[in-house]
Amino acid sequence: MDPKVKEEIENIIDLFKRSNLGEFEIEKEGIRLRLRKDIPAISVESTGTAAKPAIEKETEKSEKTETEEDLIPIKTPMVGTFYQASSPEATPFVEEGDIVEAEQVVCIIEAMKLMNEIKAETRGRIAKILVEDGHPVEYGQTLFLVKAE
Amino acid sequence: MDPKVKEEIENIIDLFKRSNLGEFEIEKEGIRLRLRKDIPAISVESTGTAAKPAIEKETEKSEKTETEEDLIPIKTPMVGTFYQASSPEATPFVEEGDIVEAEQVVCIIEAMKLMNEIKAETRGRIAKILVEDGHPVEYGQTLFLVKAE
Amino acid sequence: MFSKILIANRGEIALRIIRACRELGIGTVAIYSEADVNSLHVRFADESICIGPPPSSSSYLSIPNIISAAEVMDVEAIHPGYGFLAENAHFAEVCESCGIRFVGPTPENIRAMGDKIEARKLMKKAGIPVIPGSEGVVKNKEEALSIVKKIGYPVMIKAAAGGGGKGMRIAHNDVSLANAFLTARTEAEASFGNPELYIEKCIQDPRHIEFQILADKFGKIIHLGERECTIQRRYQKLIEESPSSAVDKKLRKKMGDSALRAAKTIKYMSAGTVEFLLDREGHFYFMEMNTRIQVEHSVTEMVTGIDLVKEQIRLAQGDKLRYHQDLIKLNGWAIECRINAEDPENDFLPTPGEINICQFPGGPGIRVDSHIYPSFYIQPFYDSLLAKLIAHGADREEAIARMQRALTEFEISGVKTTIPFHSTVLNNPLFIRGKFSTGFIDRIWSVKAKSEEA
Amino acid sequence: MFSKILIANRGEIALRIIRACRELGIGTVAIYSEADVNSLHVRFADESICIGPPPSSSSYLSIPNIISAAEVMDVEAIHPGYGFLAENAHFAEVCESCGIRFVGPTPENIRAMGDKIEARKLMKKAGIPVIPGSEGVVKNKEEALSIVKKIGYPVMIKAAAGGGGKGMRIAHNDVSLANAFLTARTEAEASFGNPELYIEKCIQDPRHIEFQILADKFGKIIHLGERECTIQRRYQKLIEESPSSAVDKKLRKKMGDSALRAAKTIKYMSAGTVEFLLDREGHFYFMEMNTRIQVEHSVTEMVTGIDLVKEQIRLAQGDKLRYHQDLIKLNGWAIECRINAEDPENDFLPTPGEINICQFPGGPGIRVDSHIYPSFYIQPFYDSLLAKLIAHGADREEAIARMQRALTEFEISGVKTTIPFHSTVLNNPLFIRGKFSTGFIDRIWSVKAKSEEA
Repeated sequence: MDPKVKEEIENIIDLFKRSNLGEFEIEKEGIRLRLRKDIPAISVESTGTAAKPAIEKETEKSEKTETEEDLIPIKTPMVGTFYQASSPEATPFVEEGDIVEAEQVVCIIEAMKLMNEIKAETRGRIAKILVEDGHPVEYGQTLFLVKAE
Repeated sequence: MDPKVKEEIENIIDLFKRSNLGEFEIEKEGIRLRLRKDIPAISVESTGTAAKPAIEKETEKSEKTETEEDLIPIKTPMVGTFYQASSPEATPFVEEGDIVEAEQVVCIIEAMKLMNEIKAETRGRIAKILVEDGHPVEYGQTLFLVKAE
Repeated sequence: MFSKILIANRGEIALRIIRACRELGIGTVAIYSEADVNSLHVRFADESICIGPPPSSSSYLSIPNIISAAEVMDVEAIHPGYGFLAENAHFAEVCESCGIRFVGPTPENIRAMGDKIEARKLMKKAGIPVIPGSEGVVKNKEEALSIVKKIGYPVMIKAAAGGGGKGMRIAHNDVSLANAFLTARTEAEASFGNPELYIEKCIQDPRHIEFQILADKFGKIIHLGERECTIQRRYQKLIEESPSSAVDKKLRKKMGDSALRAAKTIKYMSAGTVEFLLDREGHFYFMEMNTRIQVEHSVTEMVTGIDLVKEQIRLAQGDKLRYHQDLIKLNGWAIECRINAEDPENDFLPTPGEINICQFPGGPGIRVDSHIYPSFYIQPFYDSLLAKLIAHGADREEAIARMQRALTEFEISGVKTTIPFHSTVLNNPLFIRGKFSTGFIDRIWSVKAKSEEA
Repeated sequence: MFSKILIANRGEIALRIIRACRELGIGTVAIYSEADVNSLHVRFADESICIGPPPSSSSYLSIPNIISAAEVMDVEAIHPGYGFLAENAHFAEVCESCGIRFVGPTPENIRAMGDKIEARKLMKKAGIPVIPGSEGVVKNKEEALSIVKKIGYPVMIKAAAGGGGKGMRIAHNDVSLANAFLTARTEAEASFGNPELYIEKCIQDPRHIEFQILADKFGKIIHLGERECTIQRRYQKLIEESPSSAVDKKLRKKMGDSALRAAKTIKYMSAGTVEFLLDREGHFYFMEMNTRIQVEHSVTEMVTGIDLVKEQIRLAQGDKLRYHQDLIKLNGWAIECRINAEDPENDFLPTPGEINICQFPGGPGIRVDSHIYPSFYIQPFYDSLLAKLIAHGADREEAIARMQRALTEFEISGVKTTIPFHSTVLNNPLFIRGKFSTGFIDRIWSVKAKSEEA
């Protein structure tokens, strides 16, 4: 994007932020910008009562870097407990820096006493392990970030 | 953004903030600006329960024309009943088209059995009488529009 | 006291249970589908965990995901709310086998009342009046025809596994009976995976009267008076009250005793509801027992002052029931309107979408149970209940006046809701005089629709 | 029944009165200053009329404008609410002389209780215990000193025309007495246009207990039990309850009888409140009688089920009182928190400005009386009450649990409010145990402020 245009948009957003407006729309030279403030009840700066999710939402942070670095997430398809190895004594399935092949088991999710193997979908290098061994995970949570090779 | 344009937008937002408007849209020289305030509880399209002011708010309509034609309003400083004449048989103090002088009585507002004379503040021609004889008026309601002469 | 409970539900009932837990000092875990990440039940719970994608079948109905969530979050009990898994005996069993308390009745209780044909037989044996009809499953339309010869038209064909009006058809003659029988069977099979049907005589102009039950595991059992749920549309309750203008003290005693007997017959434990039909002559008939907390429990709370969800949790803990039948009194009158995201002018079609303005009524005697807020997005995946608006007054007249007043204050914009529909009903002279039966809405609302077309 | 009433007030109480009128089928006229054009009381009234510019003196206190409004809008009665003209005997007289019913007591009732010195004399004569002190007006500090010689320090200097803590000063010794006497006089003169003062002994660690009265014009009079308003800050009530944990059945009977005698002595008619101080030994003393509906009337409504504003209107119409003393029962426990636009961390300074988010709590036992909504602008011209949050439970424990829970759900953003303050108090062990006196807040809150500075 033209840096001048970008700056202009930033200015407008800033203006809007400082205003009491709920909605804002502007069209100029082929660019239409629409801003809206709301979703008050679930705003981030909400007071003490807000739920503190028990499970760290590392996904949010990581998914930003991911886009920048072309990282592919491996997510859990079920709720359960994350294990890096098949037993406490065993060596982990994978560690950061390892190359994994498609269909290779990367971890286990225990759900209702059953051990479910989670597999990589494509070949790549484990860039980041996002959950600690033995920690609970929720549906859809990102477990690993993989850099395609 | 052109600082002049930015200033203009800021002015408009400020204007809008201080106004009673809920929504605002303007298009000018390729720029379209749309503003909205979230004053939900008092939106105009509110359902049947909304208060129907007993007293016709002719002010609203009229004040627009006023700006266009440089009309000066004569407002009532009190709540009461509007009378165009000193008694039912008497001729009205003023009629549309009449020239009034500063300090000339233009009507009577009856409040608590007292007859209060309302006077013009400046010389001018009565462009419009906005309230019907014998009708109630609320505080600040515009009674006459006067065109300065 | 439990230290932590998982709430296996969403919407207003999840919030209702969280409120009860907070007041009892019990920690809460909310579960949610990906569609509900911004829900109030997630916000107000102490902890929360995503358990699946938007469709209920993979989230709020997924027993493995819910049990896993309960295990990783280390809860002592699961409250199922209503709908979803609330009356799933298998789920209650899985909970118990995993060492998690199910806040509700025993799996046996659920099974006993879940099969409507078996429940009907049990009740009949216990001396509780049931609607005249087939002894058990009606296998084919020939058998149906022979039963109708005995009991006469009109008749109601119902699903053995039924509930919520599904697999239910009315028949007025032999021709419609044959058709109705087949469609009911198809619907029952599709809805419940069980095509079994039975037949009951249609009660003319009945009223729907149900009794709230509380029972502990020591065999102590009481009822908290009746609720009237006669204002329905296609078997969906829309307005509920407590007490009922059709029930006097003597009838309350009689029906209450039958409700207690029904619950005792199956050794019921927890909060539950025994539903009856009441005919024009004051005869009543057992219809079914709901083995869960119901949407309309709130009107009973208003008139008895008893928090049913808290009691349900206490009973699940194994506490003794704290109330005695002769100390239960109904104070005043309560009415509930279910505010749904449905368009009453368009055959009550659901209206998913984003809520813009959302302004609740307030003042004396008004209670709102709702999970919505400005900019809340109504998902198309789940039911359309947005809010329960409850009015409590010293008598029915005051409760109606308060409800009328509160409906005028309640503003929801962005989607159509049933608020205008409720205003119409609450101002209907027959409703105000308490003169109605279950056909009331179909009658007044279709007339209204027609007169507006004209 | 009246057909139309003008509500000479604003904010939550205007809305409260509109709600009562709607439920009674009475038309309503809202008055408003130019600053209040977007208020809910204007919106929810059937009709509305602007009566002046923002300052109260030219609008809500302007008798000519209000009476004119009542005349042009053709109303039969005026409800004054609380504050503004509610206890202005002259206004009540003007109403009557214009043929407009004043919804409240007679001008004589207002006058009799408006002069605190005369009221105290009357009560003493009627055998109601009053706080030891001066017989009448204390003319100068020499006279003050001679009175204190008899009754002993500490003493309270009060304004004859007083109310709301204005013109009130405490003195612990001769030096502070001299100063306090002069500042109290200046303040009394400035606030009420009447510099007259009297002196009472300070009751140590008292509780503020008041009785709600209802009386018809035929001389029938009852009380609806007590309210405890001990949780105050600088004589401003912040939290009220009914019943009181300091009052048992026997004391309720004794104080109730005194309250009835106080009202009977002046032939009181309408709703009113007799305020007492209760000392540590269980002795109680008449303080004053408020001849209006009070902010905290709602807690009495919750436990009695009686709508006080409706009754007040019925009594103003000349109806007979519909209740009997022995049928009045207090069901459960109710607590009210006044949510003000004040910064509790900054000496409770008012915080006018625009509200952004405004999310009310709900669920069982919760009532909200409020005139605010998202984007509501809090005007600097009027008082800072934003909402009354009321919790009702089966007992005090449940009422407290509900209030704690509701406070966590109540969200107001854009301006600071007293919500966090109330959460602190509701979780204070002494408050929970019911162990407090009128000095409670000054003690716990200043300690809190200091510990946070450290």
